[in-house]
Amino acid sequence: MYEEELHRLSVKLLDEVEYIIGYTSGTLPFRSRPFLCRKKEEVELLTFDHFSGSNLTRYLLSKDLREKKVAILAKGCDARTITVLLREGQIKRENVVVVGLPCYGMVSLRKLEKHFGSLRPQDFTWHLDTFTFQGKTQSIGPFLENTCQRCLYPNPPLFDYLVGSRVEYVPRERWKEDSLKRLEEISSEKRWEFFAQEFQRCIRCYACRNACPLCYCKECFAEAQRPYWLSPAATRSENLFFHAGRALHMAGRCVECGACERACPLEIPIALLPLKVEELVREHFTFEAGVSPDREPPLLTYRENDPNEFIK
Amino acid sequence: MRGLTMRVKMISQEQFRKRLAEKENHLAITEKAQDVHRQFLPPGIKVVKTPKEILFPSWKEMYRFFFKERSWEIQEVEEKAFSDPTFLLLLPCEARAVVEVLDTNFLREDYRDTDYARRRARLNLVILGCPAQHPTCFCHLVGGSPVWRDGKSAFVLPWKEQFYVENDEVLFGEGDPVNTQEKREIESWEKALQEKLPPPLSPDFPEKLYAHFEDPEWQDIAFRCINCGACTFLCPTCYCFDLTVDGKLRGSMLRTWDSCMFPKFTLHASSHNPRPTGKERVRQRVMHKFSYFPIREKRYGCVGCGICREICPVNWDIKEAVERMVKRIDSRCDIN
Amino acid sequence: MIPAATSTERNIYLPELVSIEEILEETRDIKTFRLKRPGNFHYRPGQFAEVFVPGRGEAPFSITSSPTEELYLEFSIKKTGTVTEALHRLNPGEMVGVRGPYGNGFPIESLQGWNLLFIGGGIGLAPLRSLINYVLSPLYRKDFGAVSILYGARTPQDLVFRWELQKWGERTDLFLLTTVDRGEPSWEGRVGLVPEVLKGMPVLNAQTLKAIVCGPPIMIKFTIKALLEMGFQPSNIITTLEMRMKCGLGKCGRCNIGPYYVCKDGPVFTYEELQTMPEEY
Amino acid sequence: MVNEENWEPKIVAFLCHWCSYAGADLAGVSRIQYPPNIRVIRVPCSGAVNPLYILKALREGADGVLVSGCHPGDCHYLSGNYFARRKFFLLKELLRFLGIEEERVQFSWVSASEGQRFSQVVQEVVESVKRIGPSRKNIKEFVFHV
Repeated sequence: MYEEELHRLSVKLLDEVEYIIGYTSGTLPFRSRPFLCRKKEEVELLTFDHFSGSNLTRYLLSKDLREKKVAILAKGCDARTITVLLREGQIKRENVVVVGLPCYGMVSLRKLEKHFGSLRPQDFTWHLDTFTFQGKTQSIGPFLENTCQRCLYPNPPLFDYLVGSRVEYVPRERWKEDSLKRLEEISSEKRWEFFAQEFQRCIRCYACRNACPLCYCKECFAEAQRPYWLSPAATRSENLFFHAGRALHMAGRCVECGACERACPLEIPIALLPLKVEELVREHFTFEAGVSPDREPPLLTYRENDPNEFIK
Repeated sequence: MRGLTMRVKMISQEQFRKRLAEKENHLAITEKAQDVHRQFLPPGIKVVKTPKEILFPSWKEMYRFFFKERSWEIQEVEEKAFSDPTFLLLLPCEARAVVEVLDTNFLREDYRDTDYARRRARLNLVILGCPAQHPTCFCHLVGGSPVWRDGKSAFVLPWKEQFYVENDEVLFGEGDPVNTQEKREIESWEKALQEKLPPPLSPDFPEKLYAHFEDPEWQDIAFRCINCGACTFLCPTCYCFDLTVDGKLRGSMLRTWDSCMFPKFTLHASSHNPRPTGKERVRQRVMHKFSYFPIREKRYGCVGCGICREICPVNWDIKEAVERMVKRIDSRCDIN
Repeated sequence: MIPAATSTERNIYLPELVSIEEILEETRDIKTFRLKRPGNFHYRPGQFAEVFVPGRGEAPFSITSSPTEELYLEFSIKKTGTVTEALHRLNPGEMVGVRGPYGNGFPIESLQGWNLLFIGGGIGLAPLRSLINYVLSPLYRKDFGAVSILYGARTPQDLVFRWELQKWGERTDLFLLTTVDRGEPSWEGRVGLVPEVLKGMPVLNAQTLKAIVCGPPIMIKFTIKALLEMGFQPSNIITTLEMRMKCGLGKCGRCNIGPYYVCKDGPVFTYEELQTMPEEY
Repeated sequence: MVNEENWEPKIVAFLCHWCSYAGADLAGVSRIQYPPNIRVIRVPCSGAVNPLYILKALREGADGVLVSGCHPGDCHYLSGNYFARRKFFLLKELLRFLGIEEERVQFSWVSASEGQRFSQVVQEVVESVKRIGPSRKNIKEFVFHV
C-alpha cells in the first residue's frame, strides 16, 4: 500500500535523518519484516502490506539508534506507542520523524490458511480493505488479527507526515468482531479451562515481551534473581504468573497493537490479558494509552469515586 | 549403510494408517512431519512442536532438597511411570538433530545425562522420508538430505502408492518383501534426488567463518533480531539449559531450557557481560551452529529444518545470514 | 541401541552435602571456607567445583587449597551475587553441596623443571594459592625451579591470605613481593600497579621462566602485555579465565569462547591458545 | 495431597502498619477471637503491596490472600490507599477474567480502632476460602511434601 508515495517521501527524508525504520518483504511467503533503510538506493525495498505486523517502535530504543535522528513508519497503534514512550521519557521527540500509515488492519495468515488451505502469495491481490482470490473479491474483515478487528485508532494520532488517505471508519464498529467480548460472555469455569490449556503450551521464550516496545525493563521480573519471583520452568502456574504480571505492567500503557500475539511462535492468544486490562482502564479510569501525550497515566493518579465496592 | 541383514518391506497405505491408528497412544509426531505427510496419517496422533518435548523437556527436576531435623537432605526424584510416547514419527532432518547433535551433547562418555539417556533409550525414532525438499528447508546445505537415516531407527518412504519400510519389527507388522529390482529403483531414485539438491557448504566453511568473527556484516545481520528465545527453544538441535534452584526450605534444582539469545545467559556476577548486545548473541548462535560445533564435532550444529525461519516473529533467517557470510568470505575481503 | 541409563548410574548434577568446618574472614567481602572433603574427590590445582547452597543456588569456585591437604577443601569467596551472599551468611557446621572437580587445572607436567613466576591480583590469588602450596609442598618442591610470587591488591585491607603471605615471606627458597594500588600510612610495603611493579622486578631471565597470571581481566591484559615486552613466550604465559558457568560439564553451552568450553577445555589456558580465540571474554 | 475434612486454609494477610496491623493488634489485646489461619505480613502502606506479591503468594501455595489498609482518607501517607485501590481493582478483575475464584484474593479497609471489625473480616475471609477449597489453579507444579 502507498508504495510510490512512501518511496518519494523516504528519498526526501534521507536528507534529514540517518535511517528510516520500515518494513521490507520477507524471505518466506506472506511475511514482511523490519528493515533499516540507510541509503537512497535501498528506498525501493521499503514496503507496507497486510503482513507488516511487528511494532517497529522497539528499534527506537536500541543502543545505536537511540541518539540518532531516525524516521519511522508507524501504523495507528505504533504511533500511539511512540506517544507512550515519549511520555515515559524513553525517546526524544526531536530525534524521531514519524511517518504515519493509515492502517486497514493486519491479516492473520493462520485464519487465511484455516479458510483456504495452503496458499501461494501469487494467488492473492491485496487492496486497502479487500482482497481478490481466484477471481473473487472479498473483505479482509473476517481474516484480520484479533486486535485489528477491535481497533479504535486506524489513523495515527501522532505523525509528522501522513502517507495515503485516512481510514474513514472505526474497525471495531465495522467488523463487530471482539474476541475479548466473546470470552467475557462464557462462564468463568470455561474461561479457566481455556486459559489453563493455552498457558500450558507456553514455553516462556519471551517473544511476546521482546516484541513489545513498552517492555524495556533492564531486568524483567520474570528473570530476576533478587527478588526471585518465579522460576524459568514453563509450567502452567509460572506462565500464568508471568503473563498476568506482564499484563498488569501494561496497565494504562498498552496500545492494543497485538504485536505480542503475532510474535508468539505457538499462536497463544496472550494479548487477551493486556487487552482486558486496557479495557478496564478505558472503562473505569476513562483513559486511553498513547492518544494524548499530556493526560496523567491512570496508575499515577486517582479519583475519589474510583471503584470501591469490591473492598470490604 | 544398507547392510544385507537390513530388514526391508513394502506395506500399503491402509496398513500404514491402520497400524498407526492402533498404536495411537504410544505415538507422537512432530508438527513439521505432520505437515509434510498429512494425507497419509490417521487423525488423533499427539503432535509435538519439537523432538525435545520428549527427550529434553522444557523443565525437569534434577533433584530435591529439604531441611529436616536441623540438617539439609538431598533426594533424587523417583521416576514415576513414563506417560510419554515410545514412538516418535519425525522427518530426516529432525532425526539427524537427535542422533548427531542432542546425543553428542547429552550422551558424551565423560558425563552422561541420565535423564536424557533414559528417555532416549525408551524412544524409538520412526523417520518419515521426504518425497521432495520443502521450500522452507535447506537440509542439503548442512550435509543432510530428504532421505537421511541412521541405519538403526525405522525408516519409511512413500513409494508409488505404497510405503518402503526399513528396520521395523514392531510398528507396521508384516509386509511383502522387496525384490532386488525394486530396491535398485528406490536407490537410484534416492541418488537422483540427492544429485538434484543444490551443493552443500564447502567443507572448510567452519574454519573460514571462524576467521570472520570481527566482520562488520554481523551488525546488519543482527539488526532486526529481537533476542527472544523462540528460535532456540523450538530448534531441534539447541540443547542449552539452565540449572536454577527454586524453593527456600524445601525445593528442587530445575534443569530448564535456556537460550544464548537472553542477555543473562553469559552475565557475570561482576555484571560484566562478554555478549552485551544483540549482535554478539546473534553471532554466537550462527557461529555455534556453523563454526564452533563443526570444529569440535566434525558435523554441523544445524540440520536445516527451517523451523526457526518459520516461527521467528521478525522473520530473521539463518539461511540468509549464512549465505551473506559465504558471500563475505568468497569476496576475499580481509577484515582484520 | 543407546544403552539405557541404569538406575545405579550417577546423576551428574547431584552434589554431595558436606559440612563447613571453619570460616576465616579475609577481608570485609572475602571469606575462606574450609569444607570437609567429599568422598573420593581427587583434583589437580587450578580445578574448580560447583558449590550448592540449599535454598539459594549453585555457583562455580576455584579450589584454593592444594590437593596435598587430604582432609578438607578450601574456597575463597568474594561477596558479589545471590549465592555468594548466601554463603557469607552461613556459619561453621552448616551444610553446603559440592559437585566436581571440573576444569583442566594447571598443566603440572609442563611446569616441572621450570622456574615459576606467580602473578596474582586481588581474589585472583585464590586459584594460584592451590598451585603455590602444591609446588611448595615437601613432596613436589624438588620438581620445580625457583619460585617467585608477585601479589597485588587494591588497598592493604584487600590483601587476602595475610598469614600465609607471612609464612611464604619467611621461606628462603621463594621470592615474595606484595604491592597495593593505593597505599596507606600504616603500609610500609610496595605501592604500585602489578604490571608496573612487574617491570621493576630484579632482572628476570624470561627463557627459563613460566608465568601464571590470575586476577581481574584488566590486570591480566596489562600484565600479559608487560610479560611479552619482557621476552616471555606466549606458550609460557598461563592464565585462568572467568566465564559464567552453570553445569561445569561442558553441556549447558554458555561458557564457550569460540569452540572451547571454558569449564571443560579450561579455565586454564596458555596465552598462545588465547590468541587463537575470538576476543569475547 | 490434603484430605478435605480437617483442611485448614493458609491465608497470607498484608496488613498496613498504621491501620490494619494496629487493628489486628487491638483485636489481640482485647482478646477478640478470630481464626488463626492468617499469616500476617506488615507493610508500610497498602500502596506498597505490589500485585506481584499477591501472585507470588498464590504461587507458593497460599490458599487465600487478604490485603488490608486504612480507609480512604485516613492513609498516613495521604494517598497510598487511593493508588493501591486502582492496582487492586485491576488485579481482581484480571484474576476474575482468568477464571480464578473470586475469594482467592480479598481486600478490606480496617482502621486502627476497628479491632472487632478486623476479626469479622478475617472470619469472613477464612470461611469463604474454606468454601472454595484448597488452591489448585495457581500453585507451582513442583511442590512436594516431606
